[in-house]
Amino acid sequence: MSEQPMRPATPMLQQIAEHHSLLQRFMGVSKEWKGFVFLLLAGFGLANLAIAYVVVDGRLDGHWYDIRDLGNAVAGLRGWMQDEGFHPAVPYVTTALLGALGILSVVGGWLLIGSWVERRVLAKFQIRQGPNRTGPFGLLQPIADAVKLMQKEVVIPRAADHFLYYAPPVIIFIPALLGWGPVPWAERMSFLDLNVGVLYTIAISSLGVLGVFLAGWSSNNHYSLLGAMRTVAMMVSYEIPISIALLAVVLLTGSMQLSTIVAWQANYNAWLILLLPFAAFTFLFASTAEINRTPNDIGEAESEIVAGFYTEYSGMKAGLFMGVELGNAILVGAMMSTFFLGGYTLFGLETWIPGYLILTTKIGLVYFLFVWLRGTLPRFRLDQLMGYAWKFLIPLSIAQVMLVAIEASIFARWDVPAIFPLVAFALVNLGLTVEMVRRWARALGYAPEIMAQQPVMATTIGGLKAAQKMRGG
Amino acid sequence: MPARRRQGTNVNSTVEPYVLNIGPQHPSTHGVFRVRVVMDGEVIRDLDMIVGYLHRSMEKLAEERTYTQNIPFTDRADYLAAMSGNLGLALGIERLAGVEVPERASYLRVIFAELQRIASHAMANGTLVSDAGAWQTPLLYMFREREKILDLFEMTCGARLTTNYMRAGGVSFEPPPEFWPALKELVAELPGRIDEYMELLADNEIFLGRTRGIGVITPEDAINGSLVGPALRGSGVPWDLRKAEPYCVYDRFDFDVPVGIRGDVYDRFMCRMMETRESVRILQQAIAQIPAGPHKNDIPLALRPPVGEVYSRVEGPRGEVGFYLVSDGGPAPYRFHLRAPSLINLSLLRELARGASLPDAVVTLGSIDIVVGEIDR
Amino acid sequence: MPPIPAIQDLSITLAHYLGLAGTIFAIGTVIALSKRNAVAVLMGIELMLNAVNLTVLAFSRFGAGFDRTGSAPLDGHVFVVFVLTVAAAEAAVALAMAVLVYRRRETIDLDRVNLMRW
Amino acid sequence: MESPGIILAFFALSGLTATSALLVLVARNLMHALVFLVVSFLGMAGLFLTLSADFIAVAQILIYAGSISVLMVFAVMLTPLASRNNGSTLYVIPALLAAGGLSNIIGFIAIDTDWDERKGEVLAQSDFTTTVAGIGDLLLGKYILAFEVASVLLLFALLGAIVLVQERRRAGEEA
Amino acid sequence: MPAGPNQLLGHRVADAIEAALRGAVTGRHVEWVEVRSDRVRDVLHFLHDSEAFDAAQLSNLTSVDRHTHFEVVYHLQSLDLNHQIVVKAIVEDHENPLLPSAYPVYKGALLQEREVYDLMGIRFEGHPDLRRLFLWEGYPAYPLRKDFLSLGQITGKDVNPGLVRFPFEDTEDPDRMLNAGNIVTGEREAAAGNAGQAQAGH
Repeated sequence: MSEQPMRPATPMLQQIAEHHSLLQRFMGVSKEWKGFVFLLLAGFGLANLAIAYVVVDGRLDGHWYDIRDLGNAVAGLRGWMQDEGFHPAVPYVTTALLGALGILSVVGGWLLIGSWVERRVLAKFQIRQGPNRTGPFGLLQPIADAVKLMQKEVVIPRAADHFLYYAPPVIIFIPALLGWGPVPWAERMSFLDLNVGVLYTIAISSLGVLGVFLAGWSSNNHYSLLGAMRTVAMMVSYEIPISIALLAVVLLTGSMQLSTIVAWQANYNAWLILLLPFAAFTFLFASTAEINRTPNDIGEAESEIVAGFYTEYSGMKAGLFMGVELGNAILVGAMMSTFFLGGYTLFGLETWIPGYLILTTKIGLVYFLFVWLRGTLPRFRLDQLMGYAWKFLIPLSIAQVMLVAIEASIFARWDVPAIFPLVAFALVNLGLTVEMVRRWARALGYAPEIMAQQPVMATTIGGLKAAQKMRGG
Repeated sequence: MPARRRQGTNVNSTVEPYVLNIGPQHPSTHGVFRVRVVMDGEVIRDLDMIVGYLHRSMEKLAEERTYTQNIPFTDRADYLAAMSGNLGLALGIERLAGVEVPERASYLRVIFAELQRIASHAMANGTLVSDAGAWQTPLLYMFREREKILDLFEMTCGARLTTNYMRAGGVSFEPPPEFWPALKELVAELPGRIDEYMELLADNEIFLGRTRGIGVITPEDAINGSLVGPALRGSGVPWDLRKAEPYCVYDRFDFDVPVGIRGDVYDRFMCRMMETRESVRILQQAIAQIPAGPHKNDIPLALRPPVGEVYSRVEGPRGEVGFYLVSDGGPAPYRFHLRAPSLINLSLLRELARGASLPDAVVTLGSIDIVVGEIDR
Repeated sequence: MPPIPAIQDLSITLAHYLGLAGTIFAIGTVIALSKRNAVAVLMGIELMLNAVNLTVLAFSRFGAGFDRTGSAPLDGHVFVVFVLTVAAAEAAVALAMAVLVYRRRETIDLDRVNLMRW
Repeated sequence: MESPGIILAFFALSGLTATSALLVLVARNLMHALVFLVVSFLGMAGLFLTLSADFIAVAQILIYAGSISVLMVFAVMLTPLASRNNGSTLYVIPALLAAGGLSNIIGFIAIDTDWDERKGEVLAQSDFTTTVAGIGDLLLGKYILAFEVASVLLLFALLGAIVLVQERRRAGEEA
Repeated sequence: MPAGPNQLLGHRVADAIEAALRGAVTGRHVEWVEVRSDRVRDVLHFLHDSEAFDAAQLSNLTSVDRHTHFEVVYHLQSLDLNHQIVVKAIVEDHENPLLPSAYPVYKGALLQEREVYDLMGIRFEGHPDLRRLFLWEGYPAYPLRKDFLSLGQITGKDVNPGLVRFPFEDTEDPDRMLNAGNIVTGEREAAAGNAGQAQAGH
């Protein structure tokens, strides 16, 4: 009717109308900042180019100041200390502390960045703004949150088991840190390069169960106990598919050492996700169950059992639980990258780019996938999840392990260039996986077309008789 | 959990039943609604609902206010569908006092009631999916349309939630000129949005797994249990007051009634979704047909209807909103009763929840779509 | 009884491990014998099994005598693997029995489960 | 085994293990006892590491601390009305006497016997770098029969546990 | 004619009820049928089962306090035939109103009867779960009764059979709180004093 422009009716609408995307926000910042960021990136790139040149030149390889591999630096430091004639305990303790510090700073840094990323990205998924008041783009929000959490009063239920109430936040933090031990960040950059690394990973991940259970039990709250029992049941069930999926990896690569697994993938230029798609899917899905993330976050399903096993925790104790959840997500990202996505390697580019940067990028991608899932999917029910593990993932995983065992023995005995068997394996595994999943799903009675029947349209009204007529016809 | 000592032995029970208190502050009770459930593991054995945290004794207060003064109470009862409540009471007063309504006012009433239905269904479906565990994304998407509708309300009557818009004899304000282009834009945009939601949710495997076959209500139970609205239609009973007892000018519009097939949570969800589509159809026709004219007839400030009683009802988003008004000839109603669909739809809650697991019960409660302001009044 | 060694020539020997294993085995014995709760008794048995594992591993590590009999040095490890297997199986069955007994009698107090029939 | 790290680790771990085993004995609450038991298992895994048995140590964490303790948790939770009291005991004095005698005998034998053990350089040279491949070879070579028997045992234990705990429906009781 | 669009004539319904259940109808009106309070369940059964009336749904159940007696109003709805029937049960006993419950006929009466009991104080015989719905157990009055005076109407000289004080302001029984055992000991005297003042002030 009228030609006049639509006026924003509310302050909220005004805010939305003035809303800028991240890029627009960046275009709007002052020239000094833009120049600074540009200089930073350019300097980093130039430094990398220079180092790559020197590396290719062959002058710097293997020395401690080679930033492609900080492990070299630590090794150099250790050698220097041994040459200087310190007591043998000193290099040992120093390098151990340095490694621990590195892992702590990675995890701690991620706890700060990851929560910002999660909230911000999730907000973009949900057409919201997300944190944008503290600092540029709300970057200081995690710090503000942490300070807030630390200041909060810690309320302890009177009926709680005091001895056990204090322990769980710490207990479940330890595996979340220990799990980082065997992750190879670059060729020689691994804190604890165990030759039973895969087994170690599984064993450490099974330790978190007890912390979760104790948290639920000692709170003396039915919601906590329900959440704890759900989580324990789920974790115990999903450890089996994880173990079997990793068994396939171990069979194919012939080693339980994480660095060897990565080296195998780098050697054949083949990511294991291409060779073992079902194992990769199993690992990813079961990991979401292990670390309580959507769509498997039934342990702390907020619409059902408030906050699950940490309902009664407040202040920084609850903060620790949330931090562990975040840290576990990023740890699973690291494991996923290491086992299935080639770890710190990127088809030869790791000689040019520091390996830990490649690994961090891959971790970030997996983490983004987690956030994406959280912003998209509803939650499973406990019985559905358990059925999915026991009826679907475990049988198919076992079948896949048999297949991989045959393939591994062929691979070890067949004397042709590796590219032929690997491409054949990839095709066979992909085809068989698709076929097996389809057939097994049919056998379990899965019928999507009947499920999604939509309501019918009635033009007349009526009661029971009309209903029976509609049902009959 | 330290075990309580129990007298006697019950050899059949494998797990100790315990009492779980859900609410009044719980994310999935949609307000200050409380249920105490007796649980056996994850399975609900028994359920007792406790309401009244929001009880304001609206019906008693209404007996001391004039008929027009009572209209704001209907906003506060069902605060997610204030327009429908307004409309029901306005129709009741008109029928009781014999007030005529201009035709344009009837069309405006239809337009606002249908907008309110879309907004309320968006809220209901969003919270239902949120209850099913989608972390607020569908809810916030559906808030996008609801915000636009509330902006239209704000333009017209100054309030977003408690509109107080319908009056005996018409509506309180003529919409401003910029209302119409905004409404047309919204109506043009809505079908695409609804298709988007259907695409996102109607075929989602997890959502189907969570809602198909859950909380099944047979048509016999639904009718006998006084269920109304989408809860009744989801069970397969094609009953809609807009067609059964056409009030305002609903008999002039062409629309269908979506009816569920199996009576489970998914059918109730989809009924709401498709009703939104039908509401858009009604809106399109209403915008095309609306005549010029006054938007209300003036009535006396202290209306004194003759002695008598009336039960007027409209099809709100949650079903039949009924007003039972008894007049003794005075300026205030002698008796004012609001038939609250949210409360009465809960009649079957106990039967539905017994034997269901906790997540299923939460989804079922979400699909019944309660508004606690209306339950407690 | 040899004299207690001085701190400076303290070296971990087989005897240390055997002594520790004996202590833990004894504690496990006390738990298994004296507790009334079936789960607690099972805890004691697990402790005893752990002590045995420690002994076997210590012999495998220190035992020069086995080399002469032609055994591989990892035989002890294999034995421990079998013990772990049996322990897992035993724990699963024992706990299942505890649950079953509880279902029939509402107690897992071993002194009150004294009838050899259900 | 003379390096200070190993000595320190041995004494710390043995203290931890023995203390928490003792606490399993004296804890009044069954859940507390369970927590101490897990600590004891973890200390034992550390002791296995000092014996350079890496595979066994990790398996110990996986099986004992990760699985058997969770099994016990389930057993405790599935018997809700039973006593959670770990303090109630019977025949403590005889048990203590028997265990004391036993540990005395073991200690006496351990200290008094000439074990002809590896010492010093020999011990350091016979240190295993990895045990996984060796254990695998032995399991699938020399001890293949025992391995198969153990797998059958595990299968039967699994089936037995399921059959035991399965809820039988009574005749009159419908699903 | 009846006020509702599809409402059945009261006389027609009354005749049919009288033919089937002799003596149940006490009064006829063009809009509603008045039935004897002790036979209301039979009437509802008859209307629910009869082919001609097919009152499948209890649309609304409420009550009106007429000072000397109560009216309990049933709005019945036939979905197939699309008509509405209004039945009123007259409860003569104002002191101790009692009525058979409609729950055996209509499950939808479950919460509506609880609401009527809570706010109007009419007891329903045979209701499976007759408790207060909105107010707490032990609330001393029924607010929708006409002799319950809301706070704005209370004057000093009025004799108030309804609610004067909240239970925790009761000077005679200061320990009586919402929940037994929840005693605020320090404020006992103050509460008593306040209650007295409030009474005088009004």
